[in-house]
Formats: sequence, C-alpha cells, structure tokens
Amino acid sequence: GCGANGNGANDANKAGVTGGMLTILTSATEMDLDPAKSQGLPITSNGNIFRRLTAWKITEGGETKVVPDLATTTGEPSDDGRTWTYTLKDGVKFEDGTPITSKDIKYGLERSFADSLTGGLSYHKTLLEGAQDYHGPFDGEELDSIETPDDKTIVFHLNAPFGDWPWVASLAGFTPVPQGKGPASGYGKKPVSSGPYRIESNEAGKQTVLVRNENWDKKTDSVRTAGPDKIVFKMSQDSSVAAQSIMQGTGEGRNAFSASTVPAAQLAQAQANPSYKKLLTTSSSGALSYLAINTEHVKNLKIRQAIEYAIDKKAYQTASGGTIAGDIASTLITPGIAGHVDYNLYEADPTGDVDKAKQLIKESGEAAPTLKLIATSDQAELASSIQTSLKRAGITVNIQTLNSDVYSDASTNDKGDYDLVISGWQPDFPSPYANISPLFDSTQIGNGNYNQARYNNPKVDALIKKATETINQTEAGKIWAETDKTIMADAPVVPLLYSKNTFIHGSNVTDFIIGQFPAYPDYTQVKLASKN
Amino acid sequence: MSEPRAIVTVDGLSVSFDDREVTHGVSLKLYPGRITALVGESGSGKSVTAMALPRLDPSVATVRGHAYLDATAGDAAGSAGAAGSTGAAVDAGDSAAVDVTASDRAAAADRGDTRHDDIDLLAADAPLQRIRGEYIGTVFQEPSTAFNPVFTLGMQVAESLKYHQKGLTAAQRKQKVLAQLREVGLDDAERVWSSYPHQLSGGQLQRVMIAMAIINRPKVLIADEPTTALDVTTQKAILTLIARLAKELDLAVLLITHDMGVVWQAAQDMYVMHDGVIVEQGSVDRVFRNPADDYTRMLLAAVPRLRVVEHVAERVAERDSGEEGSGDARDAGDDGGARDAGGELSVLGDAKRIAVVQDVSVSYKSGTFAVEHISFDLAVGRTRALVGESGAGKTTIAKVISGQLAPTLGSVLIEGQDLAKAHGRRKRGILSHMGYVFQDSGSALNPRKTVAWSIAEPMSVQGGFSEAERRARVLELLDQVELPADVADRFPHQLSGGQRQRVGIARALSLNPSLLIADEPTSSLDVTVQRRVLDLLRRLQQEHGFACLFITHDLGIVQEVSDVITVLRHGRIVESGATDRVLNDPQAEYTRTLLDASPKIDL
Amino acid sequence: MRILAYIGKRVASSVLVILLITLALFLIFFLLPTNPAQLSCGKPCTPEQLSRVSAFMGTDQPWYVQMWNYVAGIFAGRTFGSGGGAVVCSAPCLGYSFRLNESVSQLIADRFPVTASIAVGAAVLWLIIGVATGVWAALKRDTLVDRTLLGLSVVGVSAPSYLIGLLAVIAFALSAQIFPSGGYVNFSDDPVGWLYHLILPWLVLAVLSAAGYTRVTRTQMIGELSQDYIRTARSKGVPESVIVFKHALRNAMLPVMTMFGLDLGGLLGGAVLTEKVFSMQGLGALLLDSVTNLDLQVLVGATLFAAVLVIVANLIVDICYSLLDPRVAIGTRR
Amino acid sequence: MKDATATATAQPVKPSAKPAGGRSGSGRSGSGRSKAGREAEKTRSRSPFLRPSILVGGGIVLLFVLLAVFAGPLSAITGNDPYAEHPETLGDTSAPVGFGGGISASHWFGVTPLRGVDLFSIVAYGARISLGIGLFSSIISLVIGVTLGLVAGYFPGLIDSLISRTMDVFFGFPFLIFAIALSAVVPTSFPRPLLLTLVLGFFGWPGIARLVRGQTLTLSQRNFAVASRVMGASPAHVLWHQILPNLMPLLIVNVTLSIPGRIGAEAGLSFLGVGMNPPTPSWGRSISDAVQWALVDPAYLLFPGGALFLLTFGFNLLGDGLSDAIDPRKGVRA
Ligand SMILES: Nc1ncnc2c1ncn2[C@@H]1O[C@H](COP(=O)(O)OP(=O)(O)OP(=O)(O)O)[C@@H](O)[C@H]1O
Ligand SMILES: Nc1ncnc2c1ncn2[C@@H]1O[C@H](COP(=O)(O)OP(=O)(O)OP(=O)(O)O)[C@@H](O)[C@H]1O
Ligand SMILES: [Mg+2]
Ligand SMILES: [Mg+2]
Repeated sequence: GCGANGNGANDANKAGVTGGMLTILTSATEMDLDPAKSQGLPITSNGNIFRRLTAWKITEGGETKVVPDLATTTGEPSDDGRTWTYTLKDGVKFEDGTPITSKDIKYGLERSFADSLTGGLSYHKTLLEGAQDYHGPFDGEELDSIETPDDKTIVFHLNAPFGDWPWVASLAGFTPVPQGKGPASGYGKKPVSSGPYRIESNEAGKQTVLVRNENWDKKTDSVRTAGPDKIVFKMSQDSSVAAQSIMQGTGEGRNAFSASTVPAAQLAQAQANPSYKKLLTTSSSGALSYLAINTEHVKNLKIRQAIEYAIDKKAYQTASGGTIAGDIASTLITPGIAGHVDYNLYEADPTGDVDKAKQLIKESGEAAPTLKLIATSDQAELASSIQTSLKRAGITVNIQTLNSDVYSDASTNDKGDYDLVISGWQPDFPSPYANISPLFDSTQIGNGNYNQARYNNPKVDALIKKATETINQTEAGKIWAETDKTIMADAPVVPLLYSKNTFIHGSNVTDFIIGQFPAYPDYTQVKLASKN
Repeated sequence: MSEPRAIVTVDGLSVSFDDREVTHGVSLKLYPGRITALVGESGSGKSVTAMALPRLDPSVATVRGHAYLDATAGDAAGSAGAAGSTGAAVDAGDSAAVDVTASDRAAAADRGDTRHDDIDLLAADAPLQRIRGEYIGTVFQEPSTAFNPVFTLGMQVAESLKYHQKGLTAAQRKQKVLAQLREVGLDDAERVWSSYPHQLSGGQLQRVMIAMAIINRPKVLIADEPTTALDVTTQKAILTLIARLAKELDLAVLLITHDMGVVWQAAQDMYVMHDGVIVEQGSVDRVFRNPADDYTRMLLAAVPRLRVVEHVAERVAERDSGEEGSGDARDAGDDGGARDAGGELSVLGDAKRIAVVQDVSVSYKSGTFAVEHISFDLAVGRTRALVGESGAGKTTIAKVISGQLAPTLGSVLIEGQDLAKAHGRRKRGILSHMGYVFQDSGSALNPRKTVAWSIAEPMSVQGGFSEAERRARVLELLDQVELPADVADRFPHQLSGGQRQRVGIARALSLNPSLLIADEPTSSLDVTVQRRVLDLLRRLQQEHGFACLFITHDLGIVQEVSDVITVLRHGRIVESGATDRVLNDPQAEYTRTLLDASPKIDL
Repeated sequence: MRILAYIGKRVASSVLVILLITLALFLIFFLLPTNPAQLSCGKPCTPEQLSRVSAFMGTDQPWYVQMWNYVAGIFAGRTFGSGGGAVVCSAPCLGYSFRLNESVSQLIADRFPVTASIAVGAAVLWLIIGVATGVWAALKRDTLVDRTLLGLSVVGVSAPSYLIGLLAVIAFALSAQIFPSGGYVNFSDDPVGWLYHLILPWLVLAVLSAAGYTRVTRTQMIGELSQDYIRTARSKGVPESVIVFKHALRNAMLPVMTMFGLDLGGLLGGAVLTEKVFSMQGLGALLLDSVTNLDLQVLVGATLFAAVLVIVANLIVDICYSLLDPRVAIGTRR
Repeated sequence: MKDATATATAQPVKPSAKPAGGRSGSGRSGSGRSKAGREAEKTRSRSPFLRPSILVGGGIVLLFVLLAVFAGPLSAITGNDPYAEHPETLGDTSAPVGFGGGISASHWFGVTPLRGVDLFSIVAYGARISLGIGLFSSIISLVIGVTLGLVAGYFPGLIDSLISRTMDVFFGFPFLIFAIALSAVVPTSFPRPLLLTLVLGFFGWPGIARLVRGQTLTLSQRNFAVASRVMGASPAHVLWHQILPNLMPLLIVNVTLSIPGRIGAEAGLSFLGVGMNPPTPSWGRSISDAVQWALVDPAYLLFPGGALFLLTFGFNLLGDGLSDAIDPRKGVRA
C-alpha cells in the first residue's frame, strides 16, 4: 500500500474504466524490449507485453506473491529441490494467434545464452545444469537441462537445490519467443507479444506505442487488468519536467504517470500544495540505501564500526528529501521481505554517536583514516552529507562523483578502487536471497557484481548456501535473519535508509498500486478513471 | 560674352572638424574645357575642399560657404568652353597674391549674375544623387582601394549609368560601358568588363575610374591626385587622357596634385593652398614664372628639376638614324666594355668597391626570373641610382644585396664576402657594414618601440654594446640627422613623416655602415620635406663616405643625388652609366621613354 | 576543375585529421579503467560470462588491434561473434552498439535529423537576426539604438546558453505552457509539431548566438563603410541603401562567414548541452550517452561523423568564401 | 553553442585587402592621414581607456576578484562556510523555510535545500574556482597558442602545416565529450580544479594560435620586421621584439574575452556532472542542482546563476571596451 504521505491519493485508486490512452513518461532514451537482455521488473514495461511461467501478484498494502502465469502452478519441485516442472495453461497465444508451447519458452531461455544477447538477469544461467558451455540456439545446439517432453510441459534441471525458483521463473528470460523467430540482433525493437498489449511502434528517443493484443485472453491471466486501450511510453523525459507537467495536469499530463521517482525539488513542491499532494503515491519502505565500506581497504573492524556510529542518518534522510524519502535503516533485509527482523547492532541516536565512534577509532590503534567515496553525480548532496558526518569523528572523506554508468562500473569492477561507495539495492524479486546474496556472497565481488563492500566471509557464504537450498520458506527465513546479523557484526556496510519511492501520476490515473515489494507501481494494473 | 563663364563658383568655403577650421574661406572657379590645378603641401586642405563640392567630405566635417554649379552650362557652352580652353588664362590678378576680400567681392559679383537654375552644391537640400555622377565626376588617388573588391569592374561602371540613365536595359548599359572603356584607352574592354579590381594594374584601374566618372558626361571632373600611385609612364598617359577628355567633352577639371611637374604639364590655371588658405592663384605659366607668394616660391624651389640639355631629342634622333636598332641590345649586355661606354668607370674611378653584384638572377617561386643577369658595383662615396618602372625589379635587387633573398644565380660580394653563404655571426658581421632605409619609415619603425630602441636595434642585434654606449650613440645619431634629443623617447606615431624618415636614416647609420641602401626613401614625403632629406643624405655621404644604392623612379631626384644610373626594365639592365651621360644622351629606347614621360618644368 | 582539385586536396588532409582524431579517441578510452563488456554482462555476472562477452565484443584485444578492427570495419564491414549468433555490421561500419543493438551508422541516421533540425534552423535565424541588428547598429552608430543593441549583445554573449535554455523551458514550457518542454517529432510525421517543438530551442540558441554576430557585423560594417570604395560608390550617385546593403554588406559578410563556419562546427559540440536542456535525442545526446555508457564504438563513430561535419562545414564556407571574394584564390589559407 | 574553443576564436581575421605585389599604399596620403590621426588624438585628450564599458566591466570583475580573495573573511562575518549544514533552516520537505530561500541576517543569500548550506559562502568560494579556472586556463592557452601561432606564422611550410593540421584536429573534436571522458579517466587524487584548468587550457589554444598565426603572417611582412631581418636579427629577436609587442593589445582583448567562455565552460561541465567534485563549491554545480528547484526555491538558482552571468558580463564588457580603446580602426570615422 501507500505510505503515510500517499494516503491522500487513495480515493483516486477506485477501479477505473476500460479504455483511453495512458501515457508513461520515462527518462529512458530507448526501449530495447528483447526479453533475453532485459533486467526489468515483471510488473513494469515488460509486464504488459510479455507473460512468463509465473507472475507477481501485487496488492495494495499486501505482501507480493508469486502466482502462476502461463503455467498452471508456480512450479512443482522434485524432492531434492533440483528439478522443477511446469505445465502450460490452455488457450495461451502469441499476438499472431499461434498457441504458446513449452518449446517457445525453452527457445526464449536458450536465446539468453547467446553472446550477442547478454545483459539480462542471469540467475537461471548459474543454476541450470550444463549452462557454462552453452552458447545459444543459433547454431542448432540445445540446452539439455531444459526438457520439453510435450508442448505443454517444461522441466528444469538445476545444479543445486533452489527454493526461489518460482520467483526466478517470473523474470524476463522465461518469456516465450516463437521458435526460430527471435534473431540474434534487432529483436528488441518489436518482439512478439504474449501479454495484453502488442507493440505498434517503437522509435528510439521518441516513443513506444502499445495497443491491445486481441489474442490475449483475460480468462487465462490472473494479474493483468489491461485497462487502457493504448499505452504510450514517452522517452527521454527529464524527471523534473515530467513531474512538473503531471502536476500542471494539462494535455497528456492528466492521463500520465512518470516512471521515475519524483525528484526532491518537485516532491517538496507537491507536498506544499494539497491538489498536487493528491497525485503522489509513496511506497512503503523499499530498497535499502547503504554506504558500502570496502573491507579490503578498511580492514580494521573497529574503524568500520566507528563509521557505523559516526554516520548522521538523520542528516542523510534530510538530504534525501526528508521522511518521505525513507525510514532510517539498521538491518540488511528490508521490511516487506520474509526474513526481515528489526534489530540494531549499533544502537545510537539517528544523528549518530560521535563519541563512541571516536573511542572505537582510538581502540583500533590506527589513526582516523582518509577515505575515498564514490557516488553518482546525482548523489552529490548525499555524499557531502556523509562527508560532513564522518568529519565529526575525524575521518576525512574525498568525494568523486561519476557519471552513472562510469560509477556503476567503478563500483563493481575487479579493481575496487574506492573506500566508500553510496549505493542502493532493490532485489530483483522479493526474497532474502535476492536481498543478501548479491551484496555479500564472496562470489559476487567484481566482474560487475554488487558485493561492493568486497565482503568475503566463508561463514556467511555457507549460511547463504544453506538458506538458498532450504525449500521450506519459513525455515529459510530464520537462516536469512541469522545471516543478516552475522554480516552486520562485521560492519561491511552502513544501512542508511529503507528508502521510499514516491511517484506521481495524473489526476485521471487510478489503480496506481505500489505493493510492499517492489517500490514501483504495478504497470499491469494502472487504469484511467475516465476515458479521456 | 568676352570672358567665359565659370561652371563652378566656390565662394568662401570653410570646412571644420570638431570646431577646428581646416580651410578658411576658399574661393575658386572652374571653367569648361580647362584644367585647374590645386596644389599645396600635405594637410593643407586640398582634398577636403575638392570633396566638399560633391559632398564627399567626411561625414563629421562641417562645411560652410557656397558653391554654385551652372547646371545649363554644358548645353549652351560648347563655344564658351572652346573659347576658354584656347583663350587667355583667367587670372584674378596678373601680378599679386590674391587678397581674400577681393576674391570674395569678385565671387559676390559673380553671384550677381547667377541664373536661377544654378545649383547650390552645399545647400542642405542639394540633389546629391544627381550632382554626384551626373554633374560632377570624381577620380580618386588610390585606384587599388577605390573599387569594391568583390564586384566586377563592368558592374561597377555600369552602376554609374544605372542610377542616372534609368531607361537603359542591361545590354544597352553594357554597350555603353564597353564603348566608354575603349574611349579611355582600354582596348580589351570585354576583359576589363568581367575582371575584378585585383586583376588589373593601377594604370588600368585609373582608366576604369575615369571611365566611370565621365560615363554620364558630367560637367565637372574632380581628380584628387589621380597619378600619385602610378609610375611616370602611366602617369603621363593618364594626364594626357584627362587633358584630352577635358577638351573633347568640355569638362571643367579640378586637378589636385603635389607634383609641380604635373601642374606644369597638364594644367592651365592653378591655385596654391597653404594651411587652408588660397595663397596664390593664376595661370600656371604666370605662377611658375613669377610667383608672388613666399610659400609658392619655396614650393617651386624645392622641386627637384630634371634639367635636360635642350636638344637631347634631336641628338638622339640623329644618332638613331646612324646606328639603327643597336640601342637596347647593346645596353642589355653585361660586359665591362658596355658599361664603360656609359662612362661609369670615369665616375667611379678607382674608389674602393664595397659591393660587387655579379650576374645575379632571382626567381621567386613561380619560376620566371624577376631579375636576370644583373651586374654592377657600388663604390665608396659614390651613389648609384636604380631606376625603372614599378615591378622592374628594383626592390628585388636591394633585397639580394641586403641578404634578404639569396640570388638564384650569380653572387653578391660585400667587402669581398659572399652574403648568401654566410650564416649566424658571420652574416651579422657582414650586415653590420650595411644600412637600409625604407620607402616609408613609418612602417619600418615598430609602432610599439621608442625611437631610441629602434635606432639602437642594430647595435642590440650585433651585440657587444653597453646600455650607455647605445644611448650615447642614439643621441649622437639624432644630432647628425638634425633631430632634437627629446625625440629619442617618443614613439613613431608622435613624429611627422619627415622626422620618421630621419629616424630611419639614423638607424641605418648607427653602425657606421660602408654601404647604404635606400629604397625610394623620399617618395612618401612632401616636396619641401623631401628636399631636406635629400640634402641630409648628401651631407651624410660627404661626412661618412659610404657607398649608396639609391632606388627611385623620379628622374629629377636621380639627377641630384646620383653619380651613376642603372636603368632597369622587366628585370634586366637596359642602360647603365654616368648620370649626366645617361640623362643627356640616353642610349636605350626605354630610357628615352622614361625621360620623355617625366614631368619637366622648362621655363 | 580547380575547385575539384582543391576539394581533393582538402579531403586528403581531412582524412589524415580524422585518423588522428580516431587515434586520440582510442588512446583516451583505452585509458579508461573500465571494460565496456562488463555493462553487457548481465546480473549476476560470472567471470566466464564476462570473458565470453569481452571476446564477442572484441574488447579483450589490445587497443591497437581494436582500433585496427574498427578502421578496417569502416571499409570492409565487420562481424561480431561467429556462426548463427553472429552480428554483422556491413561496410561502411562505423561500429556497433551492443547497448542499443544497432549499428552506429543507423543510430547516426536516426539521430542526425534532430540535430540538423535544431542546428540549421537556429543558425539561419541567428544569422538573420545577428546580421540585421549588426547592420542596424552600424548605421545608427553611437546613437541610442546602437548602444542598446551593443548592450544587449554583450548580455547575450554573456548568458550561458544552457542556463537561459533551462530558464526558457521553465518559463515558457512549464509555467506558461506555450511550448512543449522538449522532445522532437519527425518533420515527415507532423510538420507543425516539428516546428512547434523546435521553436523554443531555435529562439534560445538564435538570440544568444546572434549577439556575437551583431558585434562582428557591426564592426565589419563600420570598417567597410569607411573604406575608399564606399566613397567611390557615393561619387557615382548610387543610393545610400544600395551602398549599405550591396557594397558594404557583401564585404562585411566575409569575416562573418568565417565565423559562421566555425560556429556551425561548434554547434555539434554544443548539441550535447542543447539536447540535454531540451530533452532531444540527437547526435549530442547520443554522444553524451555513449560517454556515460562507455559505448566506445558509438562514441568513436559519432565523433568521427561530427568531425567530418565540421570539416565539411569549413570546406563549404571556404568554397563560398572564394566565390564571394574573388581575391581569395581557392585554397589560400587565411 | 559556446564552449571554450568557440569563444576563443570569436575574432575572425580579415584577409588582407591589398592584392599582392605592386606598390603598396600611397605614402603621401598615408602621412597626411596619420597626421590627421595625431590631431584627432590630441582633441580626444581623455584617455581612451576611461570609457564606461571599461569602468563598469572592470568594476564588476574587480568586485568578483575581491569576493574571491576575501571569500573566507566575508563568509566568516556571519559565521558560515560553504560546508556546514544547517538542517534547522529547512522544512519538512527539506526545502528552506522563509523568504527567498531562507534569506536572513546570518544567511544573506539564503541556504541550499536538502542540506541547508549557506548560499553566500558557496557563491563567494565558487568565485575562486570560476575566476581561477578562467584565468589560469587562459594563461595556458595563451602560452601554447602564442608559441605555436608565432612559429606557424613565421616558418611557413612543413612546420606551419603540421601546426595547422593539429589545430584542425582540435577544431574538429567535440570538446565537451573529450572533457567528460577525461573526467572519468583521471583518478580522484588528481585535483579537479587543476584538471579542469588543464583541459580548458589545452583545448582553448587553437583559437589563439589561429589568430596569432594570421597576425604573424602579416606582421612578419611588415617593414619593421623586414628591417630587423636586414640587420641580421635572428627569428627569436624578430618574434620577441617586433611581432609579439604588436600582438599584445590583440591578445589582451582576446584573453579578456575568452575568460568568460571558460568560466561558462567550467559551469557547463559541472552542469553535465563532470566538473568540480563536491564539496568544493562551484557555480555550475549549484546551478545544475538549483534548476530543478527553480519553481520551489528560485533564489537557489538566482544567486549562483546571477553571479555567473554578472562575471561573464563584466569580462565581456571589459574586453569590448579594451578592444575599442585599442583598435584604432574603430576610432576613425567614416
Ligand atoms: N576625417 C577627418 N577628421 C578630422 N580631421 C580631418 C579629417 N580629414 C581631414 N582632416 C584634416 O583636414 C585638413 C586637410 O586635410 P586634406 O585631406 O584636405 O589635406 P590634403 O591637402 O588633401 O593633404 P594630402 O596631400 O595629404 O592629401 C588636415 O589638417 C586634416 O588633418
Ligand atoms: N615575394 C614575391 N613573390 C613573387 N614575386 C614577387 C615577389 N616580390 C616581387 N615579385 C615580383 O618580382 C618583380 C620585381 O618586383 P620588385 O618589388 O623588385 O619591383 P620594384 O621595381 O621594386 O617595383 P616598385 O617600384 O613597385 O617597388 C615583380 O614582377 C613582382 O611582381
Ligand atoms: Mg588629399
Ligand atoms: Mg619596390
């Protein structure tokens, strides 16, 4: 549901009408919709075009659940949890009317192994048996760990038990691609749709237009509501400008929402004006904002703990735009995800405990360090805030702001040439696995992976493995909670905020729902209140 | 009508800039078919006076007084013009300098019989566009800048017609322009029509400008120093053309010049201006023979005169009939015998040879030779004049001698050393024997350096002089060139042209050179100033005894300064010999042409 | 014929210049502490996957090999990967963007109309505004008009275009909603929409850039009007308007053209800012994206294209110059 | 649009109007005219440098110089510095409370949103960066440009072509892209202001070199340079004593006019996110931060934006005035 500030918008969230044209303003400059390359959430742009084996059921204020989509169940595991079997529903079709078969799903997955089609979410690539040596279907090779005994059935053989497989099966890679139809390049411009909308046009830098897919059958789909007749993605929209034009509400602004979160300035502006405030929808606590400490550089635990105490999380919150930007965090697993337990190993006032920090530095036997902090240029204010709070404990911070992609490279490459990095993590699916493993598993250091603290603790690796392989989700939850605390004891990161995302939508937009996870609106349910 | 009627009557014309009056009540008259010269030193107000008539004076100028144009004169006055041009000179007073008030009165009287259709050129409502071009044509001094560089000449001449003879079609205009171009002596009119200004020579451009000025058959032609930028032969042709047109078209010509030779040769009447006032007026003959005003006398005395033995022409004719066609061919030869025949050896004697130019040829990148087979030498205490038309190669030779250019063939020895083969210190050593005076010392002095710095520069370049030594030498040199010591710390723009030229000479002398090269050192100066500079050079040569190469195109000067003459044409020596001999008994056809074209004043 | 020979010579030297630029780009980007393949590796990324992607994209080669492959690709085309999954980029291959799944030539072809629309429209406008005000100021020299125009031109030159652009967007698009806040529509799709989207960037760029032209034109006009040939024209009785607009202006335009050529080249560099301010997806945005995304092939390709445009613009200006000014023999460097 | 390279070349050199060869100019009228000039100078006895544009422009520049030099003490009057946060000045939404973005006795220009940093201190300290980078990068460009320009202009042939080609490379290069790329390559330990100074300096020289080369070509043919050579002076002597002094006025004007372009370029880079690193105060970064606050907290944009504009304006005015005062052609009336 909506956070405290978003409640005003609720009366607009009455069930809307079917029909009309919805506009989505996005800062993206192009939409490459090739499912093999997509890292997108199943509930955003992709969700309206593609169906997968499973889908996410988002309810207002409720927990996000994995539900069957093309398949009849969320997956039948074998006893050892290494084999998962799915059966397809009857009457599911591509946009051209041909029925979707298990072979199409297999082909779609196989495509994601081609060297030219990398870049998507690749959880399945590490899990499927024999995937390391597989180079895609274009030379006639098949991946034997995916079996399709008949057109309705698909069986996956994993190299280890994996309890979260139903979530993995909801990701873009599991989108059916008509066999032999998705070429090695260029498919992303106009892929074949299996969802309620098909692509009418897709012009880089300008717009992508979705219209109804007449071959989508509402009866087979339990999550998508397919309200508008037409959905237009307007590209390269500056997020401030987009928020501004939605507030003004003239022209398309009334029937639009912005895919970006509302920038701090517009947030302040909208909060100050009741009629604008109605248009805001704030998520509950979502992604974790944290300060990663490079444990390979800052080896001394006492120093890391000093940093935990020294940070003024309150100031950080203010610099992020105030309470609407998120709640102050102390754990790794965020609220809304199974396994979250509230605790604080470094109990202190939100503004930090400078004396404790100073004392820890003294105990460490080292001088207060000088540290290099990297951040994106958008995070300059946040970086300055951290610089200021650490200064209080005598720790000097040098800031390097980088362009977002240079930043993501610098913060995830093999070199690890930084001491501190401001980062945030939104799991790809709502499981503690997706929350903890990418950030703290020692296999996730470098190579573009997100263990930015470069944290390497065999004990934690073992705990992660154990939790992952536990198919019973309640059991698993306990192990994850233990893992959380174990990691925090080593202080590789400072949890800063459970950040909240605030989105803005036009006054004629309804069913603008943000579930407990993820902190993004569910595009597949958005409707217009009236047809124009 | 006993006395011809003036077509333009200027009465009490005063021009001022920012409340500073530069001409004071000038009055003058122009008559159809007659050329009236306006002379005076630079800055005396000649141009502003003349340009005020078609109101081409600078826009910041304030003009007072009257100038009447008799708009009907041209139509009725064919005979009057003819009478004017043949009849007696119009002299305000045969004997005395003009009393300004008297002339005022005369003008007032004249105005008494102005007809109602006389146009007051200076009135605020004067029909400027008709006056310019239709009544008054104008020819300017510098043909190379007087044309718009980006339009064809044909277009620019035709433009004259376009706004005055509106009925013409483009084709008719072209026909008229071509005819006019031919009339002023441009035979390949078609080519001129489609040429751009930079594609023609100065002489050709000046003819085009004259064509442009007279194509609408104006009644008056104002020519502001129309020949200063041209060499003597072209100058003569242009003056002849203007004289011819004045007669044929019954034009009243106002000819501004500073060259007394030109006045003598071309004009019938003259006015002498000094400091914005007409100090003397009368027929050319009367003023030259019997100048009444002191200033006029001084002006005439300063003119370097080419005095040629009376019967040169006859003698030449006699000899030519005897030795057909031998002239040029023989003189182009380069053996000593030929030169000796010119009497060079007798003049140079066994004076020490400072520079020896041996069969030098120079080609610029284009491949053709700018000068070919040049040989001569320069001796202590003697001056050699190098004369020839523009582009003949005079400067090129000076450059070779001064080491700016290496000869393509041949060699130059300075005090026995070959300059082209020397570099660095040795080259500087050789150059220290040499001084160089430029035509326009204004441009040869760095505007951002003091006079003292410039004079001392050769010493700095050579090195080995202390600050104090340099300063002392500068003061000494300034004294020698008769400049006050306080000039030392001034900048070039704070000096007059004559003073700058003296500074240039002082600098050339700073290392006590044994050779002085002077490339047209006085051609940018007023006659009176020129006179003083020439005197100075002569005195300095007597004192220091340097050899001198003097480049000029003014034969009058040559006669005064040089011991030997080398005549150059198209990069070759056509004649070389003792000054008196060459001027009085020219051997080469070309030398004769030059002599013939030089304006001579033979009273 | 002489023009052809001249163009040939210029093209030859331009090829050299372009090669040098390519070299510089590769050198710089080889220094980048990043592997572009990493961005295409996926999430999570294993070392095996990374090396597979690097090999496919060719980024595992030394920089000179990469450069050679790139240059060779321009003439011979190139193929990434092998077998059925290979991506073919046919000659002239200016590179291939794996991020955008598009050959760079295609990207440029898509983006160039946007940049060209902004640039050409703005350039025409500012030339007209700048020259007209410059002439006006010169004619009204030292009057109130002149001083006002000069003052305004200093203001115009001093105002950072991106700041004014942003303010204009805020004022006219967000607050007053007279113009759209950005974006671009194709001329062929909707000519009116095209114009409507371009007016604001045109006006902002034109008004600010015109300021420089006002100043230069004014100075040149004053200079030309004091030339001797103007007096000659007057002496013929040519009307003052013809003197100003035909004789003086034609000459005054010559240096203005030189400046125009340089500025046209600079426009492309400036497009980075303009397109960011007005949210347009032209070459500038493509370049900026390619830098921030380390899309080396796009960066090199688009930069080369921009360099070629600069050179062509200057060549055209030089040719026009020699047509306008008969004194300048073609090929004479100024 | 305007970047450093474009601005540095804003003064086109008029090609020589005189055809080569032949007799150059008329000496007589030359002396007459300069005499006129002399007299004109006498009547205009006030110094040409005491014109309003120079006084006002110089005044503005001086004001900012003082602001930069005394940034510390001035900020300290109210007990502020550009780093301290004042959360108490912010409201719930992290926007400043009170008139004009929280203008008060202790915060003259108000405070920034989100962190509540004193804006006056940011503007004052930011002046140091802007002025420093503008000035020093100009000096670097000047040294490189003058040296290469003199050499290229004085030694025609191979050396000239080499230098000219290099200039072409620089002109054809999208400078912003390069700067963005560089900012990614250079390690943090390298001080940012120095980096920006070097980048702007290094890219700004071709404009100056072009100007100097053109002038050197003409000046080295002038008689005073010829005169030096006739005395046997070395190229170094001629370049240093004869040519350079005559270039001085032009260079002073050019540098004055190029500084604002550089200040703008620094701000533009910061706007694109690759300029100064926080927390170093920088106008450009403040402007880019402030733009999205423009409707909520206009004062945040007004002060740094106004400062940038005013300083640029001051330099342009000063440069204009200097060039008017120095250029005799502008002083002669038609
Ligand atoms: N535009 C001007 N502004 C101020 N003074 C001027 C201007 N033009 C000419 N003068 C002054 O008017 C006086 C007369 O100048 P004018 O040009 O008529 O001389 P001139 O006799 O033609 O000389 P020259 O032989 O050098 O051509 C001079 O003192 C000159 O300084
Ligand atoms: N730098 C050069 N490059 C090519 N040709 C040149 C150059 N300088 C002079 N010339 C040519 O060489 C010939 C001789 O020129 P020079 O300057 O010596 O003539 P001049 O007798 O001094 O003429 P003037 O009386 O006009 O000064 C001319 O045809 C000229 O065009
Ligand atoms: Mg005159
Ligand atoms: Mg000469």
